[in-house]
Amino acid sequence: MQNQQIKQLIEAVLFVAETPMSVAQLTDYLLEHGMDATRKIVREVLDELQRDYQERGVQLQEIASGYRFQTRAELGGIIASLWQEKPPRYSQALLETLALIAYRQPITRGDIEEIRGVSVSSQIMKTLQERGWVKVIGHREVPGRPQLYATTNEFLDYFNLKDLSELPAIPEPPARTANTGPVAQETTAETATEESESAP
Amino acid sequence: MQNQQIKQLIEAVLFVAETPMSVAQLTDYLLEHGMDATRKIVREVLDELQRDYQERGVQLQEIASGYRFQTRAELGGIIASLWQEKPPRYSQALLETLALIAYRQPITRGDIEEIRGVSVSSQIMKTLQERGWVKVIGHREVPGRPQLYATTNEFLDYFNLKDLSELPAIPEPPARTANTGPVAQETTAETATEESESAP
Amino acid sequence: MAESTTSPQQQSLPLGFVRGEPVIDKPEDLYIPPDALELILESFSGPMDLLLYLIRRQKLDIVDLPILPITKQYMEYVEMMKELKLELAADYLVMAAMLAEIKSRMLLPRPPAEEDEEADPRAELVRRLQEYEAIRTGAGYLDDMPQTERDLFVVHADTDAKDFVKQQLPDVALAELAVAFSHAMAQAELQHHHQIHRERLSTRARMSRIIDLLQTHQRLRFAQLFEPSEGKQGVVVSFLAILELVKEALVDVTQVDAFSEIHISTREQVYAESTD
Repeated sequence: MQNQQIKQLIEAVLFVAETPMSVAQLTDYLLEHGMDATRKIVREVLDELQRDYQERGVQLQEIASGYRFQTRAELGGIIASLWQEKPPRYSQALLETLALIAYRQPITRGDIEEIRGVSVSSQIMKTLQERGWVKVIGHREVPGRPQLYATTNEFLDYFNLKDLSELPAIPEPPARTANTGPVAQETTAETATEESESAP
Repeated sequence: MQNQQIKQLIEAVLFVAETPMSVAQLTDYLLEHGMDATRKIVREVLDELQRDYQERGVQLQEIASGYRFQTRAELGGIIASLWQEKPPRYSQALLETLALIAYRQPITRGDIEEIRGVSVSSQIMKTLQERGWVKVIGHREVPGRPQLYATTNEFLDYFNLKDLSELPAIPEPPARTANTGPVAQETTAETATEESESAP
Repeated sequence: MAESTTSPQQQSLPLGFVRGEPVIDKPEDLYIPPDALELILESFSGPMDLLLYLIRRQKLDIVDLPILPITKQYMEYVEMMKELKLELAADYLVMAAMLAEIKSRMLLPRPPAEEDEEADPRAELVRRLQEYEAIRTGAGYLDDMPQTERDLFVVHADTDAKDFVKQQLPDVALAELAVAFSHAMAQAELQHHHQIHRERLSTRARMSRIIDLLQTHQRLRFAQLFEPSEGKQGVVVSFLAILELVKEALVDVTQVDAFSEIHISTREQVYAESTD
């Protein structure tokens, strides 16, 4: 009975402890609580526990600093999904920057900023390069020698494209003929397309 | 073999999950990982695990929000001494307030004050709500629309209960004398809650 | 004072509790040191607790509450509390007033015409005492339940699983890219009020390729940039790309003599040579 209790206690303590516990620590702990324990007994109990958990989902593992319970190694990959978060989404700013590089390459950051009317954050350029979709292919020889960006083969691979000509055609910018009123100017590309489609 | 793996996986997941996991959650988890699981299978595995751990230092416990592994209750005192801090103790006033909410929910602060004969300290209500044991579930439709309090699943989890019916019974509230006022409303609310709670 | 730290244990017949500890039997006896008395008085969780304590101490029946002696004893305690300037007094005074009222109603002769149902003046108090006693029992049950952090501890196993967690990268659909582009262009249209021409993609792509080639070959012969297999259209695209690159000041085109070989080099290259 005494032994049964020592075993239960060691088991519980190992599961509760935040750090691995050594044979010496466990023995001291038992002695402090008035239990008749020796290192030999503790070692025997640990061996027994290791055998008990052999085929279980968690196992008693001895590592440098002592013993701890941990999940079975083969399960790691599956269990990982407990912490797997949904992939984040890219911002509209990033997507537009990428689109401009794809459709207007080679292009400088200044060009992108001019078209988008806002400054492009370094973080966006860094993200696109880390993702391997965009690279610097040279400099434009103007004052400041701005870097020229282009898309990569990885970009084509990701979007399953053979080459850039396979990028989807984009709606023509709204026409600005002389007799179109001020409204036509302000319509977005999308509505412009609809208009041209509905026109006979 | 498949079953052996499901069992190991459920065991491991319960040991690493940050919160208790319900049968439904575990089943979904297994299905997501391409395992052929049903709630029935999961329930059987959980039963089996509960038996496996019957005599061990840790046990698989079903509480309100699901299943969790916890230390054997008899070992509590010894294990608590692993930490320097004393386990929390709650005052008689707090326990009486909590007992009133647990046994007589839904209940207003006014009801609590009437039975206990003292005004309820805001500190106590704050502590109970911060611990997540008590929440406001609505208002009683009388002048002033006092808030109605009830206990939560966290309360049940903390006190190692699956549902309120597991609390030891206390005498029913004695009937009020005939000439006391607006009570009828209250009793209907109470029975309604009990009904909905007993339904699984 | 030291007593207050000893661990509480419920007695079989509790008379009253000081923070869960059973209270000594005769607090009104004068030999109790004032400190202890204060401790005891402070420990009642309210007037109901005190009242219940007084009833239980004398083994009285709640249902047939002898209101006179109880009121008297209760008032003695309240007086003590006042003397000790305990803050609790207000709630206790409300109870004192209630007891006094019940007492006076009991002293009044009952009108004979009253119904049987006419309430005993004590009925309401008795009901509250019974309910309070039930709740005290419930509080005791709660305290006895195995509590997380006191009697049992939620356990966790270590896991290397977190090492397997991959940082998920956002997905982008091709259509999103086209939409983003047309959105950016529409914005530009609104902002700049100038016409933006649709460019031949292949020209742009070819421009990138030429610059890419120039990264590895410092100079390229003009003819190297044309791939006969691409046909007439390919030649035109390459030519347009070169013109565009010159226009954008990205490359230099040099020809030593008329009809001699034309060379393409990056501006950078020219710059580097001239400064050497």
